[in-house]
Amino acid sequence: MTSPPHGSIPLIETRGLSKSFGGVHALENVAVSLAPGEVLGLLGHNGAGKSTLIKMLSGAYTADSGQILMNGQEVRLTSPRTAQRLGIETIYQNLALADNLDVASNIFLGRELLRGGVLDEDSMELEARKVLDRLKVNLPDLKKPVFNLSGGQRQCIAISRAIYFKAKVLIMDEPTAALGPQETEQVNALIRSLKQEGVGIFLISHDLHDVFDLADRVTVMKNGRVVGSARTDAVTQDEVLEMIIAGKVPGQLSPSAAPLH
Amino acid sequence: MTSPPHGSIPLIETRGLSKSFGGVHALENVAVSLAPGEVLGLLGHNGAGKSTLIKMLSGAYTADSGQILMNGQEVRLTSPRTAQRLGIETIYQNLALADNLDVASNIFLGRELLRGGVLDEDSMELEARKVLDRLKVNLPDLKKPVFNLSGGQRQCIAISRAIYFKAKVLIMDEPTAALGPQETEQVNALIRSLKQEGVGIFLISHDLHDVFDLADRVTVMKNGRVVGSARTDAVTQDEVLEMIIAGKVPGQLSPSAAPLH
Amino acid sequence: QKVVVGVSWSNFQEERWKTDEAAIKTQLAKSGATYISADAQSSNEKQVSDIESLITRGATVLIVLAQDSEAILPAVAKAKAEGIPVISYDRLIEDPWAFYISFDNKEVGRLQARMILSAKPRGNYVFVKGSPSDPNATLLYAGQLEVLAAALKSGAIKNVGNQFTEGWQPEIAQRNMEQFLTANQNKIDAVVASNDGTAGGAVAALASVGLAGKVPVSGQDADKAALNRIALGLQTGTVWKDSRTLGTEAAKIAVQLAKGTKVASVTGSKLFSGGPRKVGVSSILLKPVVITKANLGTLITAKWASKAEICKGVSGTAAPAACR
Amino acid sequence: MTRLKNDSPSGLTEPVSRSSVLAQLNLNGRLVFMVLAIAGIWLAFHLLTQGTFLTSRNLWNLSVQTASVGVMVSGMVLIIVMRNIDLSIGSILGFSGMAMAVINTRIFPQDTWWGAVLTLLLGLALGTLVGVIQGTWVATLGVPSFIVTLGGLLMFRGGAWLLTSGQTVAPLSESFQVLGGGLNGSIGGPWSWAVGGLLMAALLWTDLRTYQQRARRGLPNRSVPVQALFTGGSLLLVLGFILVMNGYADPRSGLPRGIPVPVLIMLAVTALMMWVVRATRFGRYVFAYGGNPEAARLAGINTQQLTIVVFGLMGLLAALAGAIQTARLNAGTNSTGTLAELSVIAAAVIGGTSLAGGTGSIPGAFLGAVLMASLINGMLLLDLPSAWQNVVQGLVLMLAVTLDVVMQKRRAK
Amino acid sequence: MTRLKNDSPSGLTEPVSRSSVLAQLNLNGRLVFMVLAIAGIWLAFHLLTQGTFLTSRNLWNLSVQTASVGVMVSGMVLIIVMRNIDLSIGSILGFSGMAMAVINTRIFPQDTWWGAVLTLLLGLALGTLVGVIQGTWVATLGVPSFIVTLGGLLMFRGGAWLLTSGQTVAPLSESFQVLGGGLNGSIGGPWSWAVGGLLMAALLWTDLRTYQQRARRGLPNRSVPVQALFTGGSLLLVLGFILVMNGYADPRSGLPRGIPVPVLIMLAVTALMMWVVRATRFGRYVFAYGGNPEAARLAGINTQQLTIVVFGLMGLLAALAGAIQTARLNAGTNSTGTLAELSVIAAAVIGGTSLAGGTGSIPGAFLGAVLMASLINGMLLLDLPSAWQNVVQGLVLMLAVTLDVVMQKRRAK
Ligand SMILES: Nc1ncnc2c1ncn2[C@@H]1O[C@H](COP(=O)(O)OP(=O)(O)OP(=O)(O)O)[C@@H](O)[C@H]1O
Ligand SMILES: Nc1ncnc2c1ncn2[C@@H]1O[C@H](COP(=O)(O)OP(=O)(O)OP(=O)(O)O)[C@@H](O)[C@H]1O
Ligand SMILES: O[C@@H]1[C@@H](O)[C@H](O)OC[C@H]1O
Ligand SMILES: [Mg+2]
Ligand SMILES: [Mg+2]
Repeated sequence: MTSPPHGSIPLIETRGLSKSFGGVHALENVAVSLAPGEVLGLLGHNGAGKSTLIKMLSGAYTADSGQILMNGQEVRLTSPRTAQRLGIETIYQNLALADNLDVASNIFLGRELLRGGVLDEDSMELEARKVLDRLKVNLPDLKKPVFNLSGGQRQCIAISRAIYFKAKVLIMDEPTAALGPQETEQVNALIRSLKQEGVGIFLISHDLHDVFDLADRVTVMKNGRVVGSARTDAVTQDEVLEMIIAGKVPGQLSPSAAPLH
Repeated sequence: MTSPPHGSIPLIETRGLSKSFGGVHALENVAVSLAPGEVLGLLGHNGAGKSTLIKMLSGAYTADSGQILMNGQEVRLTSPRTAQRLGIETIYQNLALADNLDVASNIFLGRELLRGGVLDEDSMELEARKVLDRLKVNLPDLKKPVFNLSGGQRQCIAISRAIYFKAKVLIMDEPTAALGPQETEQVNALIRSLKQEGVGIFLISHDLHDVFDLADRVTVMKNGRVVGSARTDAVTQDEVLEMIIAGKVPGQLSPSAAPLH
Repeated sequence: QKVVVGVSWSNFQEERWKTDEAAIKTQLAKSGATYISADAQSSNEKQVSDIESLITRGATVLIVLAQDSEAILPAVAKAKAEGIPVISYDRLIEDPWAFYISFDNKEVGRLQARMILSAKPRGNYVFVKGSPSDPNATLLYAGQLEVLAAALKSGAIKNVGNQFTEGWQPEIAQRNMEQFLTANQNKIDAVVASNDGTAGGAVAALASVGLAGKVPVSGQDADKAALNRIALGLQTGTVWKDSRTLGTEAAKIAVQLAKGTKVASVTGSKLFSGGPRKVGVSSILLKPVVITKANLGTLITAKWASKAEICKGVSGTAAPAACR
Repeated sequence: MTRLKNDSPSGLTEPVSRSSVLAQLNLNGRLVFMVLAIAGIWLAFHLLTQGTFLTSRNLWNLSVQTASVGVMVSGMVLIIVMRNIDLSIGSILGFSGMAMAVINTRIFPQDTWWGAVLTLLLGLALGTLVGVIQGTWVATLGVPSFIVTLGGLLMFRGGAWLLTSGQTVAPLSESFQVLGGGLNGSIGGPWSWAVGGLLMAALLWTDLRTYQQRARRGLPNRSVPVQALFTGGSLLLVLGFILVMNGYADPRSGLPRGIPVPVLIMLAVTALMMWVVRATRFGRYVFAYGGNPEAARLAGINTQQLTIVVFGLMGLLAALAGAIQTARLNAGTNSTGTLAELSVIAAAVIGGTSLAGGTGSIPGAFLGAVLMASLINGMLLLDLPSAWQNVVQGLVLMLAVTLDVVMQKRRAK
Repeated sequence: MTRLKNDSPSGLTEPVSRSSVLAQLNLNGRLVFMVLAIAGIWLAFHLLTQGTFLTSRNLWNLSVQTASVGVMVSGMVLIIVMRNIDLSIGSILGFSGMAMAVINTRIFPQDTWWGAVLTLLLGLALGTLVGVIQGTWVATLGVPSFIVTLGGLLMFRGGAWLLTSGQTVAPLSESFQVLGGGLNGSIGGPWSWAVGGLLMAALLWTDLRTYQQRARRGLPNRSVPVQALFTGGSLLLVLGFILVMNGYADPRSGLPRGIPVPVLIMLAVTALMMWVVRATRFGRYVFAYGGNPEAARLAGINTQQLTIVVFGLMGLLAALAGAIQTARLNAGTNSTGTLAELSVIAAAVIGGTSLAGGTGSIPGAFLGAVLMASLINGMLLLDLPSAWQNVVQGLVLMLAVTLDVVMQKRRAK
């Protein structure tokens, strides 16, 4: 299996992670790793276990067994708060917004700006504008509850939430699924610039084109297991597609025995 | 503006539809039309009003002003039930599943199969299997509530709901946003075969590539207004992209004065 | 055969019932009978279940403090079918099967009214009635009006307000009294309160406009807090139903009935047919006693309450004899 | 269950083989737990009361004591599942009970069976009407049901008083009293056996037919011994029930009393409502609405009508409970049914109905009613002072539900 | 507002110019409506009572009658916003009130101010403790709060009785009675003016500062005349309030009574809670949790702790109401606070708190409490029979909320 650049300790790494839900094995013995400044594309069919995996990295779920290491040290991500403190930011697939709160409140939820111990609404509103403008998203009113916003508008808020706070590891679960072409391009640009800054990024996406454009490596999952990993500059989209669909590394090699690179 | 093949009356058509939400003009004076067997791609930035438009066609919202015609006759779509009766099926962007019900119950919701006046669970389960198998989706248990399913799995259920019942007009609001490559291909194949059967399809998607692949025409919206329409075999993806971003028909032509074709 | 006395209480919210219970228990212990009980918490429905369960537990005689004298009849019929004698305690049950022992509730109402009428023969009267769902509240009010009828008719007194007190709750009586006072610009000359709890609420309302002690207030039960108010001059008086006598007598009769005595042959029993349906029942009616400042000492001698309890905070020349 | 390895993507073309007998029984964990909790409570009381609790006589009483709440609770489950609440049921019970008492004693002069029937029908119509009005208010105007039914609570409680200026109305006609399960209010030994026999036959037939049908269609079934265990269990339950009900004799004749009429009504209502929830569109829609009201509407369901029907049904059941209570007391009183809403909502919640909507179970709620009634019944037998009864009742309630919740979490893992 | 035409995609870099004065006032429609509804009810009662309702004296009484529910309702808003319910508050009120009566009369022998303070503190500590225990149970074990607090309702009502075996405890010390707003329970004219003056100064200063700060940062502001109208209005409200409170004289001295202590407490609690909701993280988290519990957890909020704190706060407020009630009645009784939970929940819901969670308003709930208390107060002045009071109260409640809901739907269009 491919690993991040030799010698360097991975920014974050999992070993033998397993998780089942009342009989359904959502994850079995999953090992992935991510280096600083690396973008790792996580691919797989629907229900493969991608979201379950990243929820374990973000502290939303705890694993049944297995380890998570940051910079070579085992960490216990018992709650989303712990993960945030360690610099792991996550954009969840279901967005996880508080529908009754307005845009700014959602962006700063859990990490509100204060002024003399008291919520600084004005600063939050101003800062929210800035980060939303970066995504070029059209939003009529920042003071309304996010409940009625369009799918793409909501997604932009979830993205803003995660990028506002400087992360070491950024987890993006299908961040552009609902975005228009222009908005998607903004997010892709953002990913590139964060990568430059040394942020490690897990990118879950079904858009192979985008993934090949942005990711250094891809890891493919099927039925809760890792099928294999590959550097994007060393495989073709079709080969990866075959991994996703057939659940086999092309060339009939067994995934663990013979890594692609 | 382009219209469906000459002479024939459109399957469904809107005239001057407008809708605002407490001050926000989500739609202004929108006219679109669709012929039998036609796939119309609806494009536009996030918050452009695409979902609002189709919710009016599906009876979920009522318009502030404007008309909807089916086969040249004005219809009053006052409730989703009315629309369904007229043969309009919809896949909503937010999927609209009852989280506490199982897969089969969701697929048949509102149109349960009966046997002697009583729910025929067995038949529904069998039929649900069939239609899900068509989408090649991986689902561990049809008897569990859909609450915990993955994003893509949920989307497949919403799609199955709409395609099980033979529609005249099928409205698909970003149907493949959460789907993996294989599942997406299945849905695309399905669209092609429904088109063959003469179903008219509204397809909202941000994937220009797919839209050009499937749609006969595209209509672009911006800020609640129609920017313009075009036949996909007569424009390039870049031209359409410009329409989406700039909100103008390429060549500085005003949208209403000079249709692309 | 062992005597098991099942007592069905309607509720325990007013403090008197604990005294009744203690008296019954003591007497039963003397006669070597067993005491079992249930509390219906002011619910008719629960009282029927309670009686069923008392029978199940082997009660050989029942003492019933009826929440509702009509709604209790099916339970009495059940007991009768099982051959279990019933004593209607404090509140009348109109069924010849039941032996009635009580302080007449209507009489209590009359005493309350007389007490107030003699203190204030003319003026504006208000009535702080009991719980609308407690039939005794209606009986008490009927007794009160009976006494006041003439004065009302002659115009010497005026009924300027009467309100039920949901659940006999003092805080509700207080609020209602405040509104009586406001509606009549404090021109209220007398308060006929149906028991001591509600009297407490009324006095609190009077106190906040500086009228406590200036307007007569009646009561019932001789609650300790009320006796103290009487000593302090804040309440005119209360109707004392020595529930110890009532309890003791009831317990004695219960044992007799359980041993096979017929209701009609209980010593001292008279036929009573003054109920609304005029059904004749064997009965013993005890005399309620009106307690005012003048005879507070009776209660100390009777060991109903201690001098310390009654006279707490009482001093000066206005102090009643009992506290000197 | 392990991950499926067959080729069909949905993994469902082959029947799933279930491994353990328990899994095959496919019993609802919550129901099993509740039955165990009730069994535990019964046993504890039996020991503490030196053998009084588990006698035919006491169980017979217990069943009658459960009837009023038991009749209403299934309606409340539907109300709550639909994200509503009905605070007015205690008052509707009282109001319609009072109305029936008045009708029965003042309008129909003689004791006739048709007088009783008409009284009942008028009372039920009244309750239904009140429910429908409240439901319409909620559904068409969008006013929170809490407010509408709180208004109802106040109005109909006042109404119950006003009907007779607070006076108790009694006695009712002998025929009407039958509804209350009093001395003449049970169906006797032979009829009880008839009912029991019929029920057992029906159970056997349904189970067999379902088994065969699923087998014919290639759908997964329980294995034969497990199915036999299951069917056998339910038959035994019915048998035991009839035996207990017939074990309590009428003191006058010495003959078995048999099933009390209110209990028969409660069981019929519960069975019917279970069927409605499981087998009809209406039941399905109630749950769909609770899971996602918007999805239900978008699926073409007439959600307003649904709300109205559910409130109407609740009103009907409240009136039915009113008839039972009034007949049982043999009197219409203005306080009948006070706070009944709390007991009913509590029974529903104990039985697993979530106030957030979308989840609820009729048999669970029924068991919740039995649990509460058992607690009260048992503590009465123990002669605890009532203040202590409150304390104990509060504690046991909390502990029972806590245990259940904790066990369920375990099971989910 | 029309669609924005500027270039910034979020459309927000330029301040939005608001057109109408009404829009600029940016008042919460629901609050305005409730104020109007209350004004209407007040006026109607004033006419019906031939000028008694709107007298200083009656409004003073009304304010004291509102205090107990008014103190608790803000806590209930937070509870309900967090998708919970607290049925135990009436019992906690009664239990802690009884405990304070016992402590005050039996432990501190003389009438000392520190005895009263200690009594109060011990009582509040007791209420808080009870609340925290219930909250912990709900938060850590995941048992529905309906069940836990129903258990609490039963247990603490039993507890209130057991403390003195049902005996009423009275009288309390003079210093403690101050809390009840009786003869010595208000702060008098000069102090009332002092409080009023301070409040007005604070209002003026906050409004000015906010205006300046927003202007400096280029954020949209109300236009100067509109802001003046707004600020002027609130100053007048305070002024009017003080005038009314000082308009009712002490019968002994003839001097103005001024603000009653329980009312001062209620207003302080309400203001504090409004501030908590608007300006603190805690308040924000309560609403975030209500909107989406999972999102709140994923945002790193300690949701368990949040739940515990909210229940603790509710317990504290219930005990505070217990102190007020006990002091006001000058007696601890075992029935104090019975059914208070219903009034409090009703006030919250009337004030726009949704039982589904996520929505609620402290000032709305406060107005809800005022509305309910006004209804009862006015009907008592009319000396309506209590059954009719129930009916009218139910009707007005339904109608007021219905009107509100209908108006809000209109406004949304
Ligand atoms: N909380 C849960 N309880 C039960 N089953 C779950 C739960 N969460 C996920 N699953 C199941 O685990 C499997 C993996 O789900 P997951 O959401 O990780 O898939 P995914 O790879 O993210 O799919 P998608 O591409 O559709 O988002 C699915 O079969 C799903 O139904
Ligand atoms: N119910 C509503 N109340 C208020 N505003 C609404 C409502 N529904 C939509 N809007 C607003 O109307 C505009 C159009 O929304 P719509 O959902 O139609 O956009 P869309 O084109 O589908 O966007 P996307 O591509 O992100 O799905 C947006 O600005 C949105 O915030
Ligand atoms: O003694 C009184 C009793 O007769 C009445 O029924 O309830 C209240 C008591 O105070
Ligand atoms: Mg996923
Ligand atoms: Mg959309």
